[in-house]
Amino acid sequence: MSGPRRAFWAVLILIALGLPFIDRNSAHISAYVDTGYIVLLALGLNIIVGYTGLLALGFAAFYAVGAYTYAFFASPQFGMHVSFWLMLAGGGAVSALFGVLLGAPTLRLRGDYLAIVTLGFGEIVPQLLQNLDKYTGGPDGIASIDQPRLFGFSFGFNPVPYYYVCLAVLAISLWLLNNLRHSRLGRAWMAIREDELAAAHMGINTTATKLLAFAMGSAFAGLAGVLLAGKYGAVSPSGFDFNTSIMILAAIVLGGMGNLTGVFVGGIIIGLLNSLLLPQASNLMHALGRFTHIPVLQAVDLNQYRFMVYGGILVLVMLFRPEGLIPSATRRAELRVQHHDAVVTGAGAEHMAAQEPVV
Amino acid sequence: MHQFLQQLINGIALGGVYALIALGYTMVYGIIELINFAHGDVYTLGTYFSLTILALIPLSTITSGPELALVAVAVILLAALLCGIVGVLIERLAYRRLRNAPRLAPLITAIGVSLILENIMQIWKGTSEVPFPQFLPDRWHTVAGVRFDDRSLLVVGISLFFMIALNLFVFRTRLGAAMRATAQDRDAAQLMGINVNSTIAWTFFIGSALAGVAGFVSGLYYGTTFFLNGYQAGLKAFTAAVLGGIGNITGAMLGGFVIGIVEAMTSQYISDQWTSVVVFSILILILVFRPSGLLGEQAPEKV
Amino acid sequence: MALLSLREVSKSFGGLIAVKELSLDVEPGSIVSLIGPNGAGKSTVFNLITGIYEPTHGDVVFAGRRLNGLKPNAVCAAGIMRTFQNIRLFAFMTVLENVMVGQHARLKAAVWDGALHTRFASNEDKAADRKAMELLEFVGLEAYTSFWARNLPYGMQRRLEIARALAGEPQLLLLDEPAAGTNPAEKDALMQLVRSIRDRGVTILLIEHDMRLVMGISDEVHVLDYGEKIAQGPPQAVRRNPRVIEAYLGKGA
Amino acid sequence: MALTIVTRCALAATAAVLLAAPLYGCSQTSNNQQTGAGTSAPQRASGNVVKIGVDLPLSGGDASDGQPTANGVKLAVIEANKRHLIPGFTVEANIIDDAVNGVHSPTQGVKNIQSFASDPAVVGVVGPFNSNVAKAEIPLSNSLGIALVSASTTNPDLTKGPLAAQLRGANANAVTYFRVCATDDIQGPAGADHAAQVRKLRRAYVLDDNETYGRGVADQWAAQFTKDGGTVLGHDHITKGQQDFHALLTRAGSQHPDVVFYGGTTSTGGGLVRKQMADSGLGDIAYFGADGIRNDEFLRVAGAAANNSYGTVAAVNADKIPAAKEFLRSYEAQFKQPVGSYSASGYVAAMTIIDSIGAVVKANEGKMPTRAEVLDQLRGGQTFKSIIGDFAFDKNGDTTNKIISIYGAKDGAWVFLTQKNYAR
Repeated sequence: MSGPRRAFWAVLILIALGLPFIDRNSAHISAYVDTGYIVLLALGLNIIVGYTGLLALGFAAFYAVGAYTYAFFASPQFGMHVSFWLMLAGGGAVSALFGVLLGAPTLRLRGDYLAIVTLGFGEIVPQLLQNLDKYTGGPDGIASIDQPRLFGFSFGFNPVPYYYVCLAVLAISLWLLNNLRHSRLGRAWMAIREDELAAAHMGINTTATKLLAFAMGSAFAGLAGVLLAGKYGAVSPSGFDFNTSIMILAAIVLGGMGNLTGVFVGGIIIGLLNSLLLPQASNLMHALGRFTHIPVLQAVDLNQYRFMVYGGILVLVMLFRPEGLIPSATRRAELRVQHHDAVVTGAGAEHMAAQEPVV
Repeated sequence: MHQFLQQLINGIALGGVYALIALGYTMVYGIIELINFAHGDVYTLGTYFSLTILALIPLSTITSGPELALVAVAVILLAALLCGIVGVLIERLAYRRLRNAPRLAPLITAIGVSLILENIMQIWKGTSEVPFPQFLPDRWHTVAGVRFDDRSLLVVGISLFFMIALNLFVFRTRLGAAMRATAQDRDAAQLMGINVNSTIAWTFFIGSALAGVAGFVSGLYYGTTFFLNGYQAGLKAFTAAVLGGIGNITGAMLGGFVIGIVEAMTSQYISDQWTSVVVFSILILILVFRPSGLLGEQAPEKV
Repeated sequence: MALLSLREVSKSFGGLIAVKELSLDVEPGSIVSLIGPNGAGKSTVFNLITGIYEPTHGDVVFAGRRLNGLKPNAVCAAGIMRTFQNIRLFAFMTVLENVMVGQHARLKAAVWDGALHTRFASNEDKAADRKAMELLEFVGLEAYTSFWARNLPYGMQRRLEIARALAGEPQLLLLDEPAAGTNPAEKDALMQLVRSIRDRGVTILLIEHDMRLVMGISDEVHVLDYGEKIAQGPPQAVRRNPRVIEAYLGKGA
Repeated sequence: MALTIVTRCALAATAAVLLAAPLYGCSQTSNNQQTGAGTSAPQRASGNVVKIGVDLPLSGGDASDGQPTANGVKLAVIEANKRHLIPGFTVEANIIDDAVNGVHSPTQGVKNIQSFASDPAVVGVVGPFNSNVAKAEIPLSNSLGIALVSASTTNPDLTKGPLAAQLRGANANAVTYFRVCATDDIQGPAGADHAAQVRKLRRAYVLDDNETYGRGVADQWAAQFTKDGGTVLGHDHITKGQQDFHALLTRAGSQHPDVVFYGGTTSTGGGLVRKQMADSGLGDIAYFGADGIRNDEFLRVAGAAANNSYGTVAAVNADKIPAAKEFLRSYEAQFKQPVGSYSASGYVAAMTIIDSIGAVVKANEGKMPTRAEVLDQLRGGQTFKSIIGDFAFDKNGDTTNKIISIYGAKDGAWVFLTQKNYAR
């Protein structure tokens, strides 16, 4: 890592560690934690969509599986009270299992068909949670879920310990994912994204590799679900619908699919927008309106425009900046080389390579 | 048995709406291989256009049958025209640039457009159910113990009329031939002198106009609409298109009716709360076991 | 014993017979070419060998092992790598990464090795990196390692595909029209490259339209027409074969 | 003129930055709450503003529930300031949406309570609207010691019995959750009694919207209807966003019910079901619901089919209370729209907090009240004189007002029929 880059990360880590002391508003800290969960979800979805190129539209279903798994194992619902820390792994594993169960028969489908299958799955899961009320508590969901304890200290509703747990989970996840990205498996995922047939000819077992992507991505969602259920002590079907899936997708599209830093930044932007800015923004606007005497601002209700914001992000990014806000390191490296070497700027070559390949 | 027949009527009426929406999905998919996610919302927009136009007409002063029919026809055509224009605009602004991009790009854009349309409708008419003017007299018929009214007849009649018209159009006109050619092989069509851009635009126009018709019909049949209706209806209509064999016009119609009937029968013989689970399970099963659908041909993937 | 043997291999799609009772032997260390007019079924033969299609009849035997029914990745693991007629690089991966992917079957790091960045994985990756650099130097692309594959000019993409295929340490390399779309100077370089690949001990089966190239480097040439073999032999003999001339130029020519 | 607008926008942008900085600074002074049992240390804010937090779903499909309720709260705040109900203090409402992507979210609700808690000027909260949001918020409000007064949650388990104790967690006896509406176990049976005893209906088909409120009230209604000698022919749940009820109603119709009960609100399908009943040959039979359909939106959606529909409201007949008429007038004058189902309840919920703050301030001789003091006042069992009748909070936090009024829809209006006191 170069010097400035190292400094950038050092500052970022310091800010992350010190944030609960800089901003001591517990509602804000709580929102930062939720933002962390969205980042975690985005990192998971990025494995599936960004690295492997499989469009999964019902990702929130796996989030639900994780949350409900923890709720089942650590609440009065079935009288079981398994440790939160054990269930972090357990919830991830159950979600991964669901990912495999859904993926095994469907991963051979073409890209947009797979998108629809996952979308259908994403519709079915909340409906099952709603209908199977004997087990899931139906529309009420499950409440009084055990909140995490560590050395006899209960986290309760204080967001600060959740913040540090989330930070730790995120740090470990980023480390693992960064390793994976540059490993044999990471390259195989991207090769599949670029050209599945050619990837198979390079000796990659495409079915197993895609399944692995699905399982690992789902595991991240399951992990986020357990964290969420532990933090709020309650789950209900309402937080796991299509809109949640789209929110996560918007995060990775905004930041830059397939690029870890981009996805991280995208997750933070969408997460903060969702859990802090949009709910408070109208109030802020009204105050601003009163202050500046602009009647439009006083009456505006930004909550109404939430869908527009997500939709706008998806459309505008895809049309005008498909690589996302943060261009990948590869792209930057390449731009540097191009300065020294003008040979490669032949436009014709690019045109030829862009054709749809057919054997 | 009587109950079964009654539910069949319900299913066919519901299926007529799905079929009209499914046609738009299947046409667009057939020609540019894009799941036009915003299509369901164009359908809801059709209902919104219809009821807005109807509100401008002094309905209480019109009582004679022929005049009412005239009003209905005028509103259908106007709503279809407006939806068609919206469809063309969406294609022009959001999809055309991405025609040669990786397949995920236009799909994600389509989802974005869908969210934007929903938000526009939310701001336009609010977040509550929007009533649809009931301007046609309600007459009931009983045949062999099965009850149905003019509106369900009208729903099925209008759907069938437009489906037949579409079939004639696609298989008997020059533009229809251009569409089929473009769907087969866009580059070859271009070489044959077909204006691919305008052919695709026309496809969007016709598909969206049919969604507009569906929007009118459903408003009439259900009496209300809601800004988020297009999402579920669109998804189910897409299921219908997949069931029939995506890209296949007859398949989409068949699929629409099948899904409508499946929903009615699920409601009768299982339980209403399981209808969407059943429909989406069908979607998954079809895609897994017979991705080409009921009428689609088993096309080997190009290698 | 032949490295690769096709024994009366047939492949039909529905009613259409693409390859009919084709037998063919590739001796180790040789350069064998497969030629024939467009649509003769040459690429289908490659697809039959590499597991995209399974023969309707007959056997594909490689180093004494029957390949029928194996998936492409298993064929690759067995020691056969290929290039594609229409270049199929991993467009949005770097040149270096493309070659690293080519080594996939030869690398052993498990998922957790990669995730935890174990010493094993890190050593293996460093070795893979060195090997990829060596191969890129071999094909003359060492200056472009950090470019996206899609941004290379056409001729370089062809060479990158070859480097990627070589990275899999194949015993047999299938080259599908490597000279298509290249200029005469590039063709000469390519001929040189193919020879030096053979000199590294890799057996080569080549589909090519460019006769100068085929005749210049092949040890043996097989000619396909309408899915059937109409001639085989050393280049000079095949060139004079009347059936071959007829197939290429049409009857009465 | 255009220039002024540009200038204003620039001003606005600058102001945004300027505002953000002190806001950030302020937040540092506020304290993280303590966890576990026990309330946080008494916080006395300076200044003469006291705030009421409002946690309701305000966006998406749920906005039709939350917005009119929020308006009721706003009206209460306006009147409190106009009539100086809290001497020496101005009341402000801090309204936050608990809907995420258009659906009420328990997790967002918890976050909102945390938001309120971090502002010491907030001494009580109106909300939430939905029972599952309440289930997530009650443990938090208990550990923080902040009062929640809901206008609309009717699930009995929130306040009574072992489940409620479980929700309160470590301090099971300290009630922090209050509600001004009657619970399903009163409202449901009241409607069933009317159907079975007054209307002499015998064969019921029960539907609900598969949401907390709808299912709860439908179950209670069905149980009482059976107890009253009626038969429940079937009980189906509909799905959110469902538009077509023909199949469902055909199935119901085949059993020849003489009444259909719908548990849920107009926005989840209450009006649409009634409208489509006519299509399925059920247009002539009675239609019962609870307070979820006793609103103008139902009349608008169901149109001509609304006749012979019945709804219940957990309050005395508003016509008999002069203050209620006054409320209707000022509401319509203020918001230029008709009152919603829960506008009055929202108003009353806010008023209970305002009254309690007022009492505390008077007892403290003008000092800023603490959350604990407001809570004690609410637990004190004093009687509130309100536009929905006089009531107090019992030891569980429930309203003592058990009077249920029955309304019938007739020619585009809800007509008061009868009322009955269910106090036991």
